[in-house]
Amino acid sequence: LQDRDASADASSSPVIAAFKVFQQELDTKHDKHERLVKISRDITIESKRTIFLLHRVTSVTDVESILKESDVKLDLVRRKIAQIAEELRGEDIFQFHRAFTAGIQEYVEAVSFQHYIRHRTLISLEEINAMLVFTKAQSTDAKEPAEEDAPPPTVAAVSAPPFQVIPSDYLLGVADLTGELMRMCIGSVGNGDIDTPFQLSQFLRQVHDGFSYIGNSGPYEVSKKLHTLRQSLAKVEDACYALRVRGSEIPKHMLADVFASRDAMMDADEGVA
Amino acid sequence: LQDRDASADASSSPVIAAFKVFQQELDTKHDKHERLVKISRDITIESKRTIFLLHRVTSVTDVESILKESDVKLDLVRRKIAQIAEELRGEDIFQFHRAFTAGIQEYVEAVSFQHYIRHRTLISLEEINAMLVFTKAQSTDAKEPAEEDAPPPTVAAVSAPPFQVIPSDYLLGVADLTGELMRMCIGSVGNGDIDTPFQLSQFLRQVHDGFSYIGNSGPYEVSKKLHTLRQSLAKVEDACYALRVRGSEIPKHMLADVFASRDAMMDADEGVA
Amino acid sequence: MSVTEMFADIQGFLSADQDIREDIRKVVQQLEQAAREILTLLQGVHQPTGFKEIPTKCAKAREMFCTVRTHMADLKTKFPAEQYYRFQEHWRFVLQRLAFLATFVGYLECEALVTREEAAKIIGIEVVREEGFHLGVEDYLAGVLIMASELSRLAVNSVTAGDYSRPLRISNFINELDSGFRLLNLKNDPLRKRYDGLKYDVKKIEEVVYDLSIRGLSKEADNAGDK
Amino acid sequence: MSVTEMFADIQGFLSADQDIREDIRKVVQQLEQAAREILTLLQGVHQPTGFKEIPTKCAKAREMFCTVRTHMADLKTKFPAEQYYRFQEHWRFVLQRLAFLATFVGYLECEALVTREEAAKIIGIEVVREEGFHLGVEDYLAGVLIMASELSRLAVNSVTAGDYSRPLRISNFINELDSGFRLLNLKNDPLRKRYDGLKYDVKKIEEVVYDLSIRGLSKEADNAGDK
Amino acid sequence: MSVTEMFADIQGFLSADQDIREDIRKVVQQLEQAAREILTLLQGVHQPTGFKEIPTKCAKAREMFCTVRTHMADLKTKFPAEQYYRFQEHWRFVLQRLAFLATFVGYLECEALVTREEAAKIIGIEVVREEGFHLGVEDYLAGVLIMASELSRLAVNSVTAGDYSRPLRISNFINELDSGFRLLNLKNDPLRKRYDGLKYDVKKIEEVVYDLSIRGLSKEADNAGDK
Amino acid sequence: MSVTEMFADIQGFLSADQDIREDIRKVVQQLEQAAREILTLLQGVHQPTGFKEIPTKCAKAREMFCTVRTHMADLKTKFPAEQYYRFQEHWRFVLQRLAFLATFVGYLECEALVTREEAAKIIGIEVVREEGFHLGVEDYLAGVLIMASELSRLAVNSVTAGDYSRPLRISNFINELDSGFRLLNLKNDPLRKRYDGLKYDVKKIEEVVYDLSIRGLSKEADNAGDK
Amino acid sequence: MSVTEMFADIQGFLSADQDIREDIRKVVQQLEQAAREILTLLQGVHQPTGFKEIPTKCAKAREMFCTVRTHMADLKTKFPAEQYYRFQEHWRFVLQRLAFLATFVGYLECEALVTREEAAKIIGIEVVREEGFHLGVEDYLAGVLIMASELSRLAVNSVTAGDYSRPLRISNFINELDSGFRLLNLKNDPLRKRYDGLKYDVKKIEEVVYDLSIRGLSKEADNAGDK
Amino acid sequence: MSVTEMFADIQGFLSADQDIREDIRKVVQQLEQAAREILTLLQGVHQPTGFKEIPTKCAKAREMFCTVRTHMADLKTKFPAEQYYRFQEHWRFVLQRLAFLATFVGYLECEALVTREEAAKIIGIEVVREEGFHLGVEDYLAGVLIMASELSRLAVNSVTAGDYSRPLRISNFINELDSGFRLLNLKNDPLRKRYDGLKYDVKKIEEVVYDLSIRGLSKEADNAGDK
Ligand SMILES: [Mn+2]
Ligand SMILES: [Mn+2]
Repeated sequence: LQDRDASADASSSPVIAAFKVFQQELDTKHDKHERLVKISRDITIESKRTIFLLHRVTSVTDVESILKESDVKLDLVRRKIAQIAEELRGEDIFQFHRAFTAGIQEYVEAVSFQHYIRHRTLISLEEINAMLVFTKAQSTDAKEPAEEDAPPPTVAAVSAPPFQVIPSDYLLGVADLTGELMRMCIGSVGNGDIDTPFQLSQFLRQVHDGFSYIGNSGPYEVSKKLHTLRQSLAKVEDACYALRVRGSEIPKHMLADVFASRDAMMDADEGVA
Repeated sequence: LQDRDASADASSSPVIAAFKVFQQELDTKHDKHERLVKISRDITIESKRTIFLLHRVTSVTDVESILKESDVKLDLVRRKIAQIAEELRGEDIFQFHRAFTAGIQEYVEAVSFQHYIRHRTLISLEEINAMLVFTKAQSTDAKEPAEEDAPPPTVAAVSAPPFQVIPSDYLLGVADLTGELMRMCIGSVGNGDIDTPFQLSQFLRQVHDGFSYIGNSGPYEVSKKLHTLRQSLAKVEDACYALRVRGSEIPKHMLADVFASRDAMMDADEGVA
Repeated sequence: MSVTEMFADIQGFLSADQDIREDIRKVVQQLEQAAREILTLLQGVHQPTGFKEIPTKCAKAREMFCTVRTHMADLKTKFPAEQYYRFQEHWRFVLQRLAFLATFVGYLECEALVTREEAAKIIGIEVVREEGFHLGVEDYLAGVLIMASELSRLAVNSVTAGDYSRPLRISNFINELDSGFRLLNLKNDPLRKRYDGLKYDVKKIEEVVYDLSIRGLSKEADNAGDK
Repeated sequence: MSVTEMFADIQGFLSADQDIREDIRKVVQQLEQAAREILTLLQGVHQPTGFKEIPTKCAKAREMFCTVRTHMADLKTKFPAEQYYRFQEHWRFVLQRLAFLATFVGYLECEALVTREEAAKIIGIEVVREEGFHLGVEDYLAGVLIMASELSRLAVNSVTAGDYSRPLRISNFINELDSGFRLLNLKNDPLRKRYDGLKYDVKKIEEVVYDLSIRGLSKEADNAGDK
Repeated sequence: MSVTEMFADIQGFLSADQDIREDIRKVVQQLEQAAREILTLLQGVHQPTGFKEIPTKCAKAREMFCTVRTHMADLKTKFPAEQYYRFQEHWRFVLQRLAFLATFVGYLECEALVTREEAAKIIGIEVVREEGFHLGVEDYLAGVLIMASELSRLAVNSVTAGDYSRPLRISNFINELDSGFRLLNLKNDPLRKRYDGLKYDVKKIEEVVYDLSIRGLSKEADNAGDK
Repeated sequence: MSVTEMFADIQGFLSADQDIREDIRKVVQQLEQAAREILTLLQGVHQPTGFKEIPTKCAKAREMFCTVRTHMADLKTKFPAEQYYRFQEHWRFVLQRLAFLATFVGYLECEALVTREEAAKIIGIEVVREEGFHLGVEDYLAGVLIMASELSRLAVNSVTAGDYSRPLRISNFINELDSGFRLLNLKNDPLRKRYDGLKYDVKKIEEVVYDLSIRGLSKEADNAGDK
Repeated sequence: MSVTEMFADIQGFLSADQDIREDIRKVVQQLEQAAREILTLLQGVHQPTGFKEIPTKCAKAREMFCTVRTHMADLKTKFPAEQYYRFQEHWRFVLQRLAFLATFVGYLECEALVTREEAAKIIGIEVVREEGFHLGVEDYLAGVLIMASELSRLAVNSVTAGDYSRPLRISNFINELDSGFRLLNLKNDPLRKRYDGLKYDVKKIEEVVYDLSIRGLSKEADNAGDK
Repeated sequence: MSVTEMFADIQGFLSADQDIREDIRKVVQQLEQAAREILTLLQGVHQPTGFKEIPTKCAKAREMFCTVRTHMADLKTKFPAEQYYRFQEHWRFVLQRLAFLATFVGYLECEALVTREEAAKIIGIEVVREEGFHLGVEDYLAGVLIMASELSRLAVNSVTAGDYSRPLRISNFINELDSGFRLLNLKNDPLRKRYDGLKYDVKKIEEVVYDLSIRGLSKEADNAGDK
């Protein structure tokens, strides 16, 4: 039983020595993963807040100021994405992709929502990626509006490597965008905005047709979202339909009246909220 | 809008009158169902306790006293079954079957376990049902050992109608019995009882073959239990196997010794438990 | 009796049970066919042209219930009368459909709730359990709830057909039903779930009445006089 | 203490726990009955005649909340206060219904949002977690959302009853609620799901207001000038 | 034959089978691609501008079905004809989509139901089981039900696009389909589930017709003349 | 052809299909009954007394397979041969059980693997797909794997019955089977899952052999002479 | 308080809750690390050389429990004491591991069952629910059952290490535990499942004792006379 | 760029991705075949006769790893080197099997743990991520755990083959591995689950050593001299 005793003296064993190396490698990887998950969670929260903010465009007159406010918020998000890019410097981004995919999808959702409100078009993957090239100047710029006590990015003065959103994250973010557009449509109806719902329904149909063109040939997560997308579209189409049939009753000369009174009411509301 | 107002005066409406009747019928039925569920739950608990008690036969010498104690407990259970029979007087028993099936299955499990310990055979459905014919005399007899503060059965002096266990409840109870027999087998091995495991394995094989003869031609619940039954059998067969291979090493002259020392140890244990 | 013999006995019982179920299933299929035919007939009332033909269609449906009663008489012979609940699952679905059809015909005829007694008679069965094959309260009520949902559809279609007074009458009737159901202490059973659907029917009909009322069409209906 | 004694002790613990749950379940059933009765009473406000009787019905409902408070007082005695979360699942459903009823009565009375403090008081429980049996934020908000959906129905029915000003007031109120909810950072929990339903209530009410506007009926209401 | 030889033989069988499946999968992918392209084209009819372009789009779709037929001809060569049911699961999904597209094109062209024979011809396969690769009854009906749901969407969108007469025509067509399906004795299979969806389509379209009718828009459509 | 006529036609198709399935189900039930009886007989070999009776039991089982073949002959007449795969799911389960029973009897008789050809013959069907109702590779292999698991049980019970040489023979046989299966490239199908179970059987039997060997019982068996 | 203010307040509540959970998770991770280190230390007792070092290892483990108590003290500060059940799921797993380690150390030291009171003290928490962070009955029992399984392993390894008396003592102890558990009326909960595992531990230890008995090694141990 | 164009672009990307995956799958199948062949060869060591042939079998296996390295070289060309983790799922399973086979061969040759560097070299890949296709820590460790389970089986079979000293050596080795793994802070990942299996291997081997030791066979082995 001598062998056995000897092996119990673990400290000298080459096996234990090897496992100590593994321990370090695994912990390092795990820590990086955890850090990325945290950044991703922050990105998610901040992107969701941006989306909440952007929904206010259906109920205020000064759309521009909301867009500006959302720019500031999205810049903050991009600084967080720069932190991800920094963490991934020299890494295979797919190794940690699971850690940050949720955050990136939510960012795509937010930035494409803002883009739609501003330009009434779908932002492309190229456009999104172009915004994620972090120059030195940009990182300094970005720091200015940081009234919030966000920790200074570890990037400091030196620029982070560019971050590339992969197509499936783009698709998944855009799929979720349709849900927000649906909410925006229903909000507009409530506020007597006639044009937006019709525009939205056409745009949403295009996106829907795009997704059904891709169908189940893409990643599984995308096909899973098709059903929700179809439901969102149906809700928007129903809203437009309702506007049309109700609108058919309105005597032409009253049109102005109606909206004047609506606007007055809305403004009153704003005072409260 | 006159019609509408009139109908609002609900009290005079024939619809409301009809629904008041429904209310009563539904509540009556529901109350009976609840009472049966409660009795069934009591039966389950008391049957489980009987099974726990019966498992002590593997670790004591005075088997008879345990069997007697279990007789008293099972008589109590049968008095509860008499209550069910009373509730079902004049009813279609299948209407409330779901309410008490769990209790009855557990009773079948307990009574067949006791029967096996006493006679080493499988109790038949007829034998079980024969015990559930409640004569006046029996109900009086049954009341004697009621040291426990069980409420006096509503049956009072007059005898309840007989209760019939249906075949599927019998089968399901017997299927669960096999689990108890497996536990008993493992308990016996632990206590150096050589014969019981071998007897049990033969008996369990017969029951298993019986169930596989019925296969999936019976109710769904029965086929669902086949897998567990097979596992129980495998455990018992493994135990017998282990006894055989270990037993092969024992020098014949030591046999007496071994069991003498085991018994001594066991008795000491009993003092504690 | 050996273990093997005991299991053989039980197997015999199980086989007999299977045979009864097989017989029941066959008759139930015929009942389903009959019910589907009555339904197809009555669906016609939702058509714009169907409104005038309601009396004819009801008369026709009444006749078709004869077949139902024949099959029901047949079904009763397939199993011992006192074991109704043992096999209930087999006919429960179709029985609720028939209760729906019976109460629907009755409502179309005289805009009132067909009682359980009447419904049972139309279907050709008893009301009281002790007397054999019967229409249980739950099944009757399930049928009534299916009818309520059909009436919400009828309210919509009667507007299309230009009949503006019917939705108000339906609304009153459904409200009365709703009050009735609220008296019941429904547990988490299937009936409860169906009853939750009634809320949507009530709401839908309220919206129809609203549409008529905001356009002054409900007054128009009043002036035209009660039917 | 011997092992046997210890386990006997432990069995005592386990049994006591089951008894507590049994007791809680009984009181919760009574609470559910009381809640159902208040609901039936308040449902009357959707009837055309019900609009005038709102004050009476509210007064009646207030009285009926006494019973609720009695049962609540009883419920609190059934388990140690610090084990609220241990047994919470038993009363969660009925508590949300009660929060709905309390906020609904409050709205009908003075067309304002009953605060969590007030709602808790009506139900007869605390607001602050530390003081024992309380009305948690999630449960209060769930109740408020059920009320919002009831108000969208009320908007429709008040038009039918000829009250053209109420929908506008409801609309303003619901919009205020919606803004409030937007302030919350709801995760994907049950509350979030319920909140998504609020948007449809908002939309429905807006459509009613729109219908009134294009007919000039909202001005009529203004001129008539209730409130 | 030794055990090893026997298993080597068996591996031969399994490999051959896997190769066939691999081949089938490839062609099916191409079919899916083709189907998706036709779908994308036809979905254009829901756009306000799409209504005028229906004939053009249909003509284009007809052309694109050529590709489908080519792939289908290819698919048939990948496995022995009598093993249709062995591999059916691979193409079942796409076949139902194609049946939908064929019946949808047909409806858009002449507002009538494309028969199974015609649908099979458009897709480039047989109708009769015995003749090989065929369009089974279940798959055809599944396609028809998908189309019904697309038509309910079309009814909504044609109103939005200002076409008030189309919903009435769709409503009649869907009612006819519904009567047809009611002739079938569907078991609890996937088809049955899909058929339950048809009821919602029927109801949805009825509500569209109702909305038009209560606003006098259906008359307007009538006066404008049929289409 | 009108829509109604078309659907009437289709109903014809569906009914015919349902009738076929009903017929198949009946025969399959008889097959299952027959299989269960053979199983009950053969399970007797696990009893201590059963070991001597293996030859008798096998002979008896061979006879009982006559009934199986009769039912199989009957089953073949119930549907067109080329639609084997259309209805396969109905008999797949029993067919695998029969393959198990056939290979088990064969092993008990001469401790060798019954080939697919032999198994098919015992069951009364073909081996080659083209010749009609056949024993597919997958079904045969599934049967073989069930047998392997039964043999691991037999190894245990033969030790209990005092037969120490049988486990060694079973171990060799199972190892041969295991090597055979390792030649196959199984995908993630049901067979793959079953095959994973074989590893446990191999290990179990190795442990039995180990137990015999460490106690010198396997030598004892050797001395007693091979079987 | 305006609606907006109220909702801002509510958001405050919700955020606070998430922060608490985050804090708890962090401390629980540290507890898990500490538990793992104690486990690694105690695993040493299974080594042949480990038997002599049991006292040293136990002393070391006792020291390490200091860290556990520090983290526990920290954990208690993370949430209000009366909300134990609100957050329980976060620490339940590690608490059961700690209960195991505490009872295992205790057994190794004096071969007796550490009571719930003692175990709670070692871990640094209360026994009585009312006094705050406590060791619930279920968690204590789960820990005891893990220990039982560790003891069955210890029985095997003590024979290898040449200690023939320990298995008998373990056997007696485990039997006592088993009798204790039989007193409990366990429902079909996680604990019941764990308890079913105890029977196998009992059986394994009995087999070891049996092995020793038939070789007369247990007497040898008696004569050597430890304990 | 229009929405349609944008989606066409993305579709292009997705197709390219699919093609790469298709290519990878094909090579991976060849790797699996190669791994299965090595496994079949090495399984021979569990046979009683196999023990003497261990060196021969290892030499043979070493040769067969050439094929593995060739396929690996091929696999590397199928996708951009820096996207290893994008496609990892395709080869992960086979890579772990290969790591197992490499460490198993190594253990059989010199009863020591093959390092990650050596294992990677045998398989024909890198260790460091930056250098391309590599053997990640997790995959290496997964392979080691599979080997551990194979060694527990080997311990059993070496007793059967009459080699009583090997189990003790295996026991020491496995204990060392177990200590190593306990150093790792494994999260709830697949590796964790596999590691939980190691406990059973450790226990099994302990029981074999126990069996030898209680029969005095382990001393016998010692006397016979170290291996
Ligand atoms: Mn979103
Ligand atoms: Mn039991």
